[in-house]
Amino acid sequence: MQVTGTVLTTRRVDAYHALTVVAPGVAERFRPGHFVSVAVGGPRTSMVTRRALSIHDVKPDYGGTVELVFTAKGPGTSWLAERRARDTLDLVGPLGRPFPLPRDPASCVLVGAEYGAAALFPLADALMERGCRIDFALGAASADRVFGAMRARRMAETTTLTTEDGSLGLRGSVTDVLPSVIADTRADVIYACGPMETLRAVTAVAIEFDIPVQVAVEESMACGIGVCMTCVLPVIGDDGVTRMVRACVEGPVFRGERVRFEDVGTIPFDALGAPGGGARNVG
Amino acid sequence: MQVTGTVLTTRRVDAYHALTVVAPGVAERFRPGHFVSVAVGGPRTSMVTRRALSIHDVKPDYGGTVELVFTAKGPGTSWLAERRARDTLDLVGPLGRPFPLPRDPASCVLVGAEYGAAALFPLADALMERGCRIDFALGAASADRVFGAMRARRMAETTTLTTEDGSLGLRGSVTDVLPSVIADTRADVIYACGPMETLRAVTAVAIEFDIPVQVAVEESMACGIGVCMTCVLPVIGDDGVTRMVRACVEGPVFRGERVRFEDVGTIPFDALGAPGGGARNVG
Amino acid sequence: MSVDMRTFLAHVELANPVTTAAGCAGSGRELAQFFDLHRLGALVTRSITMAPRAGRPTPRMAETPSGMLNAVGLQGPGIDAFLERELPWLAQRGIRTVVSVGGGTVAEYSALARRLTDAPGVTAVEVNLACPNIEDRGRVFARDGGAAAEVIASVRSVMRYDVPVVAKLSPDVADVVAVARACVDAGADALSMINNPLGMSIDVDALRPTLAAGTGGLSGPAILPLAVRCVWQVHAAIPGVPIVGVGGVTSGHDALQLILAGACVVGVGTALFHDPYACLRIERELEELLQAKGFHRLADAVGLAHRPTARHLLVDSEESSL
Amino acid sequence: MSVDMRTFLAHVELANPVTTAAGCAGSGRELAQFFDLHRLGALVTRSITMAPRAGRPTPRMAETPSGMLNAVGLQGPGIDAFLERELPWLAQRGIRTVVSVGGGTVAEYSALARRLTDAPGVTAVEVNLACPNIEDRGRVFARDGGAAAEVIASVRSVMRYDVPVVAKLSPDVADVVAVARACVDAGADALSMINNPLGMSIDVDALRPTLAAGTGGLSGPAILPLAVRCVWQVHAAIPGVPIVGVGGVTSGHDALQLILAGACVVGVGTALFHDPYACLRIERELEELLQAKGFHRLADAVGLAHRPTARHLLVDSEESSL
Ligand SMILES: Cc1cc2nc3c(=O)[nH]c(=O)nc-3n(C[C@H](O)[C@H](O)[C@H](O)COP(=O)(O)OP(=O)(O)OC[C@H]3O[C@@H](n4cnc5c(N)ncnc54)[C@H](O)[C@@H]3O)c2cc1C
Ligand SMILES: Cc1cc2nc3c(=O)[nH]c(=O)nc-3n(C[C@H](O)[C@H](O)[C@H](O)COP(=O)(O)OP(=O)(O)OC[C@H]3O[C@@H](n4cnc5c(N)ncnc54)[C@H](O)[C@@H]3O)c2cc1C
Ligand SMILES: Cc1cc2nc3c(=O)[nH]c(=O)nc-3n(C[C@H](O)[C@H](O)[C@H](O)COP(=O)(O)O)c2cc1C
Ligand SMILES: Cc1cc2nc3c(=O)[nH]c(=O)nc-3n(C[C@H](O)[C@H](O)[C@H](O)COP(=O)(O)O)c2cc1C
Ligand code: FES
Ligand code: FES
Repeated sequence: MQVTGTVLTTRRVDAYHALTVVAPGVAERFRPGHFVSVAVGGPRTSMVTRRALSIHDVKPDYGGTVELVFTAKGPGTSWLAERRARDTLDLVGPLGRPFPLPRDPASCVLVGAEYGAAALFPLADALMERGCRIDFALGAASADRVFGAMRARRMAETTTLTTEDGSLGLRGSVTDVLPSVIADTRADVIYACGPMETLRAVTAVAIEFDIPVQVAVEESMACGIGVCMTCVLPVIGDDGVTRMVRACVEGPVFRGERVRFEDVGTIPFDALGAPGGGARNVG
Repeated sequence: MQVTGTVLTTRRVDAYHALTVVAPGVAERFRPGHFVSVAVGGPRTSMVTRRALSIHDVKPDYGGTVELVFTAKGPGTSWLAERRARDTLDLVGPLGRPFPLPRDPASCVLVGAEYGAAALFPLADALMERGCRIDFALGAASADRVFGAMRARRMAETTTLTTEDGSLGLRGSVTDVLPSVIADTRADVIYACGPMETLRAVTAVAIEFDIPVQVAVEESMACGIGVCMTCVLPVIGDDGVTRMVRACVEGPVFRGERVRFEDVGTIPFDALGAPGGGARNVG
Repeated sequence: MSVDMRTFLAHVELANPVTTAAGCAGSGRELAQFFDLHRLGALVTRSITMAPRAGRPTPRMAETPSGMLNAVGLQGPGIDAFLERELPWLAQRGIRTVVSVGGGTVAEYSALARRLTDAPGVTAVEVNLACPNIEDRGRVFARDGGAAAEVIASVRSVMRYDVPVVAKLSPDVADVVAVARACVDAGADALSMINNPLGMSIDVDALRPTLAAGTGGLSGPAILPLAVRCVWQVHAAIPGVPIVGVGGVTSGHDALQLILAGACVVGVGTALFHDPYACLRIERELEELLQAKGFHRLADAVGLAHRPTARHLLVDSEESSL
Repeated sequence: MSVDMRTFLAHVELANPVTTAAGCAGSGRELAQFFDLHRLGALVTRSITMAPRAGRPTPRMAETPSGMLNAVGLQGPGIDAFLERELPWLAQRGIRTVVSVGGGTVAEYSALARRLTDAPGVTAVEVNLACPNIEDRGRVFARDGGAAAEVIASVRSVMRYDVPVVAKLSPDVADVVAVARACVDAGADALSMINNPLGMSIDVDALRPTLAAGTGGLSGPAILPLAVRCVWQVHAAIPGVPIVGVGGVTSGHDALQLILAGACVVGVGTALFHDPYACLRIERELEELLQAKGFHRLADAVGLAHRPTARHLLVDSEESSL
């Protein structure tokens, strides 16, 4: 659904911006892993596409609020970073396929890199409600980019932090520490959120340990609702066939081992409808 | 010159919006009749052209401020109407050819229709400094669109007001009352500012009374600095030749009898370079 | 009093003039989660090809000033899956459906038409001519009146007589009227314009094209003036032919520009990516605008800006603007 | 360390690559009130015609999303007054000046070239091919490779050998490479692209075209992706020819896109209407960007996005984006 929300609060969280927006309809339907798409730039803007942002938190205040956490990267997110309380924000959501939850209590490792960590907290809440054990592994380039370390420590059995520059926790990437976290926690399942490179590495570790992994991918999106076909990546279906599927509606959450990370940005020759079939030369 | 000014105050004046902007360089160079062009829409806007606005007032505060008075007509002026104190505003100015002032004290009738009245007040100040007699004739569609009636009454010998709907002053247009104002005040010269139709009618009256008239015209402008050639109108030169001249640099102030009002929006056949000459079929 | 918004795409009546644009409404089901598709003038499908197509590699999208570039590459299920799964879903619900088709050869287009001719639920066929002709070194059909006409003639000859064939034209030509005329002479019942002009964006950090495919189609508000101009020129030259105006429409005001220029149907593409309800909003805004201006029927506004006025005599759309 | 911003327009060296675009800098004097014109790579004049021209009626301008339409109609003083008053003013100050010319017949273009060939202060001649050919029912020269080539050949044969002749191309063609090639074969020393695509806007209140002339040229950021694409295609096809990239440039980032696509000179038009200092700002931003990316010389960035990469192999600019 589309709603015009009102910004309730804005704050800086280290390197990130956080916006809390009153959006009852979105909050109500929210499940962990969902995202929203936000119109940016205001009236008569030249920016025609929405920006996809994960939902970090929903609260019941004012009928329902959603919190977004983001980096001011380009013009759209920079505009968002300038919003103030009482400004309105045009959201479509909640969008996407959320994280599937284990039926029975399980030991879950939640791996978050950069702002990807933000989306893991509502997931952690949901898992804990089901009696799951939670362990966090959070990483980023530097201390100010590690999101939610304090909250993770409060919630989880263990929280392992990594930074590339060693300014917080262990030096290195979150995937470096993942094997030992899995071993220590006897993990049954992994959830991961972050840049594609991290998701690829996390999936490799999960395959090594032979445990399921759910990853929330990121692809450039023009619509977020499944109609533009710009956000596709090669994913192997239940039938073993690779298809170019949409990250916005078939994802953003996929089983990691189904995503052909090495082939992202290409059309694998064996994908359904890949050039080489009868339609090679069309359009 | 181009300056990034800061909005000092904003207010509503009946149907109009008024913005006072700190812009020392512009204020310093200002002479009555000058205008500024304002960038609208903010960063990444889709509105690429500036909006031309007359300068209503300059004050020495904060090194120099300019006041603009305008109607929220389309998207650009509506954006301007939403500016708040401390916002910045990108101005180029002062622009255009200002009102010429009589060398010796004279009796001057200042005719303003709609927001056109706003530009007449600094002119009145300058004329009074030279010992001129000032009389105002201000008109608009309705009372809330008659700008500056109070101030005019304080400054001028006489002030005549007209509205189309009769809600203030005499019912009718400002040109209806002009002959009697001219007769009563023994006017030596007329200054006029307002829609083209008003300027045309004022000029006709002035010609009838055989007194000089200076009009500030309005033409759609893309640049305001004389480089785009979009703001032209047919004006008769000293040599008797009609040329398509630029309202932004050769104007906006012209001697009324030189402007071929009936031919505005056309290329008169006898204009310099009009189709029919050797270049008819080029481009 | 409300405005009579009915319009005709050739002899087919539509309840209102606002349709989706080809390739911008998925399979229909995605938008159905937001609103009842019966409220559309018609749903235009993505361009269906013979075989399933995986499309182009990513990135497929780049934002540009008031527009975007796309290089999706006609990703789609192919005609078999379309006829099995997508069209029946629409047909069962009685949703007016214009099926867009794309091919690499004249034979492929006519094969597609043959498959569609007896399929229930085809309101009209729109022929996407912005596909490269593999028999002419990849030259896009729409850029060559002769090739475009050949495709249209082959589709027209195969399609059921009561299903209108709409030729979708590209602006990347020296003379859009010539291509339009060739298509009409070849039997097109209506024209749709414009498809995306070809554009490009360079990623200055990566020092290479932003899109994996290099070039891409430009869409969105940036191209509205090109669409208005094409509709105007073609309506002026061939006044009787129904025109679907497409390109950069985001408001009822934009739609009215195309209608006054000569379109009787208006397609909405990129605006749907921003606002899933765009078609409904635009239809409402258009109706309000027409009402405010005193129109009783949409049909009365079609092409009205061509009405001769003194000023009109100066208009010569063939001449350069400079 | 600063970046070496020198560039060559054919054999003529410019101190930096940023010039004004034809018709967007008045006579030069207007901008001189804002900054020293020597800081421009070059000043490009409006298109000079044989006779004085009053241009088109007003309104000549309409704002569009991220762009504007203009229909000025080459208003200007004619070649005599230009040579008497405008060019000497520039020449005396030693301002690098590219003189743009426009005509209605091949003979008119060559007559203009003849008048310019001995005039002091002509750095280069830019041939505005977006003028209607009165000997071919008003068909715009730039839309037809043959007609464009004829104009270029006639100008080239008349102009002094050491004054480069630049052909200014339009995007409103099916194949910009074909027109570019025809011009180069006819002797063009460089190419400038793009001139304004033809657009239109309807005034929905007046129920008629916004511009008195009906159609107008679209300019501004909206057309940047078209300019980048044209520069890219032509540089890919004819790599040796110097290209002046023009169209929608408002920042150093935009300029760098055109340069990476293959332009060695960048023209700035509509941005000047918004910011009289636009050329200087863009030049500074461009230099800063190049420096930040580790370039020592502008020349090293020209066409760099064509460098083969794995991804590049997928690029086929002739193929449709769909
Ligand atoms: C499902 C999903 C969830 C996301 N959640 C978050 C989040 O919680 N916090 C956060 O900081 N970022 C998140 N992102 C990334 C975020 O969408 C981009 O950083 C943002 O769109 C960039 O916009 P911009 O204007 O700053 O940059 P620009 O580069 O100007 O964006 C230009 C265009 O590219 C698209 N784009 C650019 N980068 C990305 C990207 N990485 N992913 C998708 N589209 C992109 C934009 O949407 C826009 O259409 C998420 C992306 C996806 C797909
Ligand atoms: C010298 C001069 C002084 C002016 N002074 C004032 C003033 O003091 N107060 C005031 O309210 N208005 C004034 N105007 C008119 C004002 O410029 C327009 O109302 C305004 O530009 C409209 O912008 P918009 O975004 O509201 O409308 P839009 O219609 O969206 O504007 C679209 C484009 O057309 C141009 N345009 C539209 N109408 C006009 C117009 N009447 N004159 C010039 N350009 C126009 C705009 O600049 C813009 O480029 C003046 C105009 C000129 C030429
Ligand atoms: C992502 C995307 C996919 C498209 N796919 C098709 C297509 O399959 N067939 C077609 O004829 N046009 C296709 N188009 C072109 C649109 O139908 C439309 O002509 C064009 O985008 C201009 O309209 P707009 O500005 O409203 O998007 C596509 C456009 C976009 C943006
Ligand atoms: C008002 C105006 C006048 C122009 N006059 C000319 C001209 O005389 N000759 C010419 O070759 N191009 C002319 N052009 C085209 C520009 O030189 C340029 O090619 C085009 O506007 C694209 O660049 P821009 O987006 O930076 O404006 C004109 C453009 C505008 C906006
Ligand atoms: S973003 Fe449009 S289909 Fe996924
Ligand atoms: S507004 Fe550009 S020349 Fe007057």
